[in-house]
Amino acid sequence: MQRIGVFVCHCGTNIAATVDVKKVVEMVRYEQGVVFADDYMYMCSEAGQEKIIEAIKEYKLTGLVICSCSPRMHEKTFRACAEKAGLNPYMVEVANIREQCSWIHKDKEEATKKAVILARAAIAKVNLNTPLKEGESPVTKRALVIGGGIAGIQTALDIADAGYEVDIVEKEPSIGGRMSQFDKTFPTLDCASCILTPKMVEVNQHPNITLYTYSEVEKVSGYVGNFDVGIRKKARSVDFDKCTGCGECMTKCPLGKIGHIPSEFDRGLKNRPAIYMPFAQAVPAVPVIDRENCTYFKTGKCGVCAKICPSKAVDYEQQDEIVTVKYGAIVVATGFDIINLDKFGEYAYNESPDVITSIELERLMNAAGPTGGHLERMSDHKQPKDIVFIQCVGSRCDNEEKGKPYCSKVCCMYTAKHAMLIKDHWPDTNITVFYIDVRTPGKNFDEFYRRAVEQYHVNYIKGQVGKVMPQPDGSLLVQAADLLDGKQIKMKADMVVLAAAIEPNPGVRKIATMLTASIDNNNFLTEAHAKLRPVESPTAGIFLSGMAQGPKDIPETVSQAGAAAVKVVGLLAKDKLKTNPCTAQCDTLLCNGCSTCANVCPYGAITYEDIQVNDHGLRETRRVAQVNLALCQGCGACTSACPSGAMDLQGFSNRQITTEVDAICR
Amino acid sequence: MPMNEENTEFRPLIVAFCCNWCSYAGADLAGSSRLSYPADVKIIRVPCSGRVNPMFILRAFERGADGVIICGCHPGDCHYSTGNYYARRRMALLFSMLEYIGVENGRTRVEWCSAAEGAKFSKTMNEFCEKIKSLGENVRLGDLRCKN
Amino acid sequence: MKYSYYPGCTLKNKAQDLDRYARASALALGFELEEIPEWQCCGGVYPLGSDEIATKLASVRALNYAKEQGQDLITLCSACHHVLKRVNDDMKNVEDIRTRANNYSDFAEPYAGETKVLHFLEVIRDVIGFEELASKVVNPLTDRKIGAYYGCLTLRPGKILDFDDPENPKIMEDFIKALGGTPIIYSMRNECCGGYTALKDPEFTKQRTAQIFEDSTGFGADCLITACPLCMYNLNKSDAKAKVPVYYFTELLAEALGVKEEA
Amino acid sequence: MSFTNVENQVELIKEISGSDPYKCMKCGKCSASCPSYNEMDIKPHQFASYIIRGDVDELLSSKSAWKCLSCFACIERCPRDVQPGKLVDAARQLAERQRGGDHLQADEIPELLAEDLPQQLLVSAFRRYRR
Amino acid sequence: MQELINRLKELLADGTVVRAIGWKKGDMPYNPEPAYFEKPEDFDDFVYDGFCGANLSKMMIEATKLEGKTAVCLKPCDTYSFNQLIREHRVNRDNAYIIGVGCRGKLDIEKARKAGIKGIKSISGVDIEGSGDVVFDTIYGQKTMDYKDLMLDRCHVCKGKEHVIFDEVIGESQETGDADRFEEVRAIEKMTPEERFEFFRSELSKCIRCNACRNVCPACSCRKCVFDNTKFDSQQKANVDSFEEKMFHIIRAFHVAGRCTDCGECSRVCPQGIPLHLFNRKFIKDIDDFYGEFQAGKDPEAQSPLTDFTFGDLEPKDAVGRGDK
Repeated sequence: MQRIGVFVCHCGTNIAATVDVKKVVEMVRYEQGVVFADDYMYMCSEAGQEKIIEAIKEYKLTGLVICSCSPRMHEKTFRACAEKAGLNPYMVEVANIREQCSWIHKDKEEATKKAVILARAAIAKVNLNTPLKEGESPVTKRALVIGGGIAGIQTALDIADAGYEVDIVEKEPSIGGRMSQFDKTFPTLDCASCILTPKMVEVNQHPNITLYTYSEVEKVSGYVGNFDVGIRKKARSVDFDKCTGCGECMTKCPLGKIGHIPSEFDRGLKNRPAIYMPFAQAVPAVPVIDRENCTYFKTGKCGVCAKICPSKAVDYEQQDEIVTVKYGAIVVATGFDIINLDKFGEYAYNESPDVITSIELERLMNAAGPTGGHLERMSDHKQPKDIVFIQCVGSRCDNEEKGKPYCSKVCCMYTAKHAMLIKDHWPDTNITVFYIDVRTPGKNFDEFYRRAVEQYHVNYIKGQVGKVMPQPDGSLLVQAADLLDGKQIKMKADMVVLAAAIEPNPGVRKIATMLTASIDNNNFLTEAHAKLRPVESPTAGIFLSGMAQGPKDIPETVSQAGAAAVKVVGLLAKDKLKTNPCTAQCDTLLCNGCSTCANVCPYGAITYEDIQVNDHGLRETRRVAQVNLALCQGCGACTSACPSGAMDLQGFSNRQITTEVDAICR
Repeated sequence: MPMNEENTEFRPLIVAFCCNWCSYAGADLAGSSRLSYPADVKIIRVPCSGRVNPMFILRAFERGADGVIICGCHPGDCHYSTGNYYARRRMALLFSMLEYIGVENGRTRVEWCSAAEGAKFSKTMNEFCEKIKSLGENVRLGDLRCKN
Repeated sequence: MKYSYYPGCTLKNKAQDLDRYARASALALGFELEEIPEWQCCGGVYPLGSDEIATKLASVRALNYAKEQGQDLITLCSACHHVLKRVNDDMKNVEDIRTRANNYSDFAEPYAGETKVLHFLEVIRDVIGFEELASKVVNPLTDRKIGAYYGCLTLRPGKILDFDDPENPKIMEDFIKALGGTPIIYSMRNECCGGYTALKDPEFTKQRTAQIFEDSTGFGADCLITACPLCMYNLNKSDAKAKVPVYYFTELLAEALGVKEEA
Repeated sequence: MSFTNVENQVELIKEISGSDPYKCMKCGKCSASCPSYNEMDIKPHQFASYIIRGDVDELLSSKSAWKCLSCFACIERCPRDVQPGKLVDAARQLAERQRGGDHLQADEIPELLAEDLPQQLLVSAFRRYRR
Repeated sequence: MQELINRLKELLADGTVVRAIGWKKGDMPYNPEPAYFEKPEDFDDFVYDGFCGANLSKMMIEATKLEGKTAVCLKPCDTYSFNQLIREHRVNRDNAYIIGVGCRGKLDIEKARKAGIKGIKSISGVDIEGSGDVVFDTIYGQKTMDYKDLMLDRCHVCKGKEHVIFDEVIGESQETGDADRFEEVRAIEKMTPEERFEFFRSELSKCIRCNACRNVCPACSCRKCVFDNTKFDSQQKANVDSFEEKMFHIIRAFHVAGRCTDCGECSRVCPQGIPLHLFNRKFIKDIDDFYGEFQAGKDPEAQSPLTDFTFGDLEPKDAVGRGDK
C-alpha cells in the first residue's frame, strides 16, 4: 500500500487564479493511498521543495503527486527533490493543472473540477508506480560533426582542443562551407577567407580531428554514448596518399575550357573542369573527379588527368567505401542554402543574368572569384552604375509554395555590407535598397547600417519591389512604391541583387530522420528547449550547431558551435551514462516468443533467447523476448504490438494507463 | 453549484492520449498560448502514439467516455521514428471495426499534432468536443456486451 | 475529338474573328468545337465576393452542360476563361458555394466541379502538342517578330487558372515558335491594358497601351497577338507612336494552317 | 458609427473577401505592382489598415475602389496572402449593397458608348460599377 | 482412409515419428474428435471423413515440444494455420511430420438438423474418397442430402486445394469455394449503423463465455490469455459485467488481426452459433482494402500488416465512413 503525498502548486496566480487550489487539496485528501495533501505558492521554489522533503520524512511518503505545471517543465525538478529525501525519483507523478487546465479554462468551477480529476488520475497511477533504477551504459569517447562549414569547424576544434577525438563528415570535396564563398564579413568587414582559412588548416592538422570530405552519413544506429555511424566515403577517383595537390590535372582537363560544367562554388558564374577542387584553398587539397560529367566515365575515352598526373594519383577504379565508426555524441552542423527563386518570376532572376542573388554578389566581389573581384554585369561585363538591392525575397512570406514564413535574419546586415563595399571600391555607384523593415539588432549592427546611409549615402526606400522588367536597352526597370513618400517609383538599374531567403540545407531532413532528431515545419532542427537547451536536440546525444538550428550570423554561429562543443565534452567526459529506466520489460511467463515485438522495435533492442522457465511447477525451455535496456528508449511500440500482453513498459505500464483511464472516467 | 439551464447541457467525457514528444508538447503550447478548449478533454500522457493499445480505448468507452482521441507526431516525425505508423494502422483497423459494429463515426479520432502546433491542438479539441456533443452520450459502446 | 465550346458574348459580335478563325483552325487540327446551346454571358468579371452566387450561375450551367456531355469545356475569350475556371474552382473546393449554387439549379445530380475547363491554347499545348501543330503549318510565319500580349485574365491568379507561370509565361511564345514566327519577350506582356476603365477613363487606358507598345516594339516586335477582345479593343484604340498591328492569336493560327480564307 | 458597427463591417469584409487584413505586414508589394497606383488616393497597401480601423466609408468615398482594374497583380504577388484587390472589392460591394451606390448611372451610358465597343467591356464595367 | 492409416503405421514403425495426431471416432457418427495415436492398435478407432473438420495445427504447439517427431494430418486450409504458427515460433517445424490430407469440403451436422434430419443412427457417403450424396440412416428411415448442401459455410469460401506446407500428401483435394468470402461482411457494411449495432448486440448477447472459440483458435495460442491475466486490470475493477465481458469478442478479433487465417473454427465450435468469423473477416477485408491483399499463413516470411507500414498509409479518419460515399 502506498503512502502518497499530494502537493498542489499555486504557481503565483497562474494556477490559483482559475483553479481553487484549496478545494483541490480537500477533494483529493481521501483518495486511495493519500496520506497527506497540501498546497503552496511555488512548489518548484526552494521553500516548496523543502516542504516536500519534510512531508516525505514526516509522513513516510512512498509516492508523490505534484499538481503543477507541465511535467515537461518540472518533472525533473520534483524527481530530484524526491531523491534528496531518499525517495525513488520514479515514485513522482505530475498532474498538469497549468498548461492543460488553468491556462486554457476561464470558469473557475470547471477548471477546479478538471484539476481534481487530473490529480486523481495521477494518484491512481502513483498507486501502481514501482521504484525504478537507472541503468548505466558506457560512453564512446569520440564525437561526430556532420557538416564542415564554420559551425562544424569551430565545434570540432573546440572538442578536439578539449582532448577528445572528433570526426567531421562533409559532403563536398572540401570543408569551408558557405563562409568560404563570402568576400567580407559584417560588421567588421574583415576578409572571410583570411579568418576562415587558418581554421580549416588547423582542422586538417589537428591530431584529434579526422576529416571525411566528399562523404555522407549513411546509417545511424545506437543511442547516446554509443552511436554506430556508417559513413559513405564517395569515390574521389584520386588517391589521397599519392596526390600532392599540384593541380596539374585540373588545368589539363579538356572539360575545363569546353565543358560548361557550372562551378558549384562560384554559384554557376564560372565553369569548372571535371576533375576539380572547389576553390584554391580547399582542404584537403586533393581534387575529385565529378563522374557524372567526366568524359572518361561517360565514354571510356580521354584519361588525360591520369596520364599527366606526376604522382600517378588518379585512380578511375576507386569505389565508394563505407566505414562504420562508433561515437558518443553527434553534432549536426549542416548549414543552409538559399531558396530556389523559380517562383519569383516577377524579379526576372531566371530571365536576366543581371539579376543576381547576394551569394552570387559575394563571388563577384571576391578577389578569388570568377571576375577577380571586379564587379561586372554578367550580360555585358560592364561595371554596373546603378544597383538595386531587394530585401526579403521569400522571407517573411506566408505563401508556402513561394517562400518562408521566417525572417532570414542576416540579409539586412549583409546588404548594408555589400552596399558599403561597393561604394568603397566604386564610389560613383548609385545604390538603392528596397526594404520592408531594416532589422539590425546586435552589437555595432545598427551603427553599421547607419554608416551605410550617413557616410555612404546608400538610398534606403521602404517598400517591396513589385516587378523587375528587363528593358530593350539592356537595363532593368525596377517598379516599386516608396511607402513613406507615397509615390510609385520606376527606376532604371544596371544590376539587381536579391536577398533570397535562407533555408536549411535540403539534406537535413534525411539526416534528422536517421538521427531521430526532430525538425520543425521549416526543416530547422528543433532544440530540446527553445530557451534553456538551445544547442541540444530532444534526442539524447544529438547537438545542434549553426544555421541548421535557425537563421544566424557568423558570430552567433561560432558561439553556438562553442556551446555545442561544451555540451559534447560534458557528455564525453563521463565514463558511464545513466539510462532511461522507463524501458520495456518482458514477462517471460507470458511471452509466446512470437517475434512480433522485435518487428516493430525501432532500436533493435529486442532479442530472443531460449531460457529455462518454471511456470507454476512446469519446467521447460522457452523462446522468450529479452530487452536490451541500454538500447530501449521506452517508446512502447512493442507493448501494443505484443499479442500476449507479455511486454509492458515501466513507468507507463498497461495497468498504470488503464487506471488513469478509469480515474478520468470515474 | 446553482442549477441553471447551462448546467443541464450535455457535457461529454473525452479522453485524449497524447504522445510525450509532439502532441503533449503541442497541448502545453496551446496552454502557454492561452488557446482554450473545453475542460471536457482530459489528457493522458503516453510516450508515443504507438504505445496506445486498443484495449485502452475500448476501456475508456466501456467506462463511460463519450469520445477518445489519439494524438501523435506527424507521420515521418515520430520521436521514435516509426511508432505513429503502427498506431495509424492499428487505429484505422480499430475505427473501421467500431464503425462495423454500429458505433457512430466520430467518437474516435486520430490527429497528428506537432509540438509547434498549439493552435492546431486547441482547434482539434474544440472541433472534437463539438462533434461528440452533437453525437450525444455514448450509449452503444458501453452497452455492447456478451451477456445481456 | 469533340469539345463543348463556350464562345461568350463578344465572340458572337465584336470579336467574330477570334471565333471563326478558331473554329476553322480546330478542324484543321482535328478537333471540333460544339457550341453549348443557350449559353448565357459569364458576366465578364469574376465576382470576387465569396458570398456571390447569382452572378456565378450562368457559368455553372455551362459547366454542368459540358459535364453531362462528358466533354471538356473550351473557351477562347480570356475573360470567359478566367470566370469559368474560377467558378469551377469554387464549385470544386468551396462547399458553401457548391451547395448554394446547386440549390439554385435543378441539375440531375449536383455539380461539383467535374468539368475540365481549357483555354484553346491549352488544348493546343496539352492535347495536340506544339510539335504536332508545327507539323501542320503550311504557311510558316517566317521573319515575323511577334509579341505575345497576355494581359491579366489568362494568367492570374496563377494557382487557380493553372494556365502558365503567371510571371514568366511561355505558352504563347511556344505557340508563335510552332507557327514559325519569332516570339518577342517583353516585360509588359502580363501587365494590364487598363481593362474596363476604357469606358470612363480612356486616357488612362491609352497610357497603359502606349507602354505596352513601347516595351514590345523596343524588343523588336512587329505585331502583337492577344486572346482577349477587351485588350484588342484597348490596344487598337491606342494612338501610341510605337503602335503596331494587333491580331487575335487564332487569326495567325488560321493563316499558318492555311485555313484563313475558308474561315 | 458605433463601435460594433465598425466591427461588423470589418467582419463582413473579411467574409466577403475571404482574406484577413490583419495578415498585412505593410511591405508595399501591392502598391509597387499596381497599374492604377497613381489614379488612387488611398493606395493598395493602405486598404488593410482602413479596413482594420473600420474606415470603410472613407475607403469607399475614395477613388480607389473604382480605379482597381481587377488585374490580380497584387493578389498574385502578395507575400502574406492578404490580397488587397479582394479587400477593396469587398468594400466596394459592401457599399453598393448597403447604399445602392452605383458608380455608373444608366443615363451616363449612351454617351459613353462607342460604335466598336466590345460587349465584354460593357458587361465588365456594369458588373464593376453597378450593383 | 486406409492408405492414410497404413502410412501412419509405417511412419511409427520405422521410427520416423513417435506419435501421430489425427481423429478418432466419437460417440456419434458426426462428431469425431482429435486424438493421439502411438501404437498400431490405437488405429482401430482412427477416422478421417467429412466430419473431421477440426484443425489439428494448434495441437502441434504442445506436441512438437515432446521428445521425437509427431506426425499430423492437416487439410489444405489447416496448413495456413500451421505456417502462421511457424512464423510466430509457436511450433517446432523440425519436430513435425506433416501429412497433407485430401479434402472435399467438411460437413456441418447443424445443416442436416435444419433440414429436419433427426434420430441419426449412421451416416454414409461422407468418406473422403467418395462422391455423391450423403445418406442418413435414421430412426425415421433413410434421408439423403447433397454433399454440398451439408458443407460448412467456410468450405464455400475455400482457400484452395493446395497444402501450403507438408512433408507428403495423401489423397485428392477439391476446391469447394463457390461463394464470395466477403459477401456477409459487405451485407453488414450496407446496413445502417443502428441495424449493425442491433445485429451485433443480439448476436453477442447469446455468448455464454464458454471460451470454446478461444480454445480452438490456432491464432489464440498465448500461454496465458490476456483475459486471464491481470496486466490490463486495475484496482477499480468492477466485478459484474467487467471490461472483458463486454469487449471480449472485439478484443479477441483485434488480437488475431493480421494473424487469423480465416480457418473458421471459431464459428464452427460456437455452441450458441454466433457468427464469430464476421469479426475476423472484417479485419481481413479491411487489411486487403487498406494495405493490399494479405493471407496470413500463406508465406511464413511475409511481414504481418500490423507490424508493417508505408509512409502514405490510409489515415484512420479515411478508414471510416467509406460506405457512405
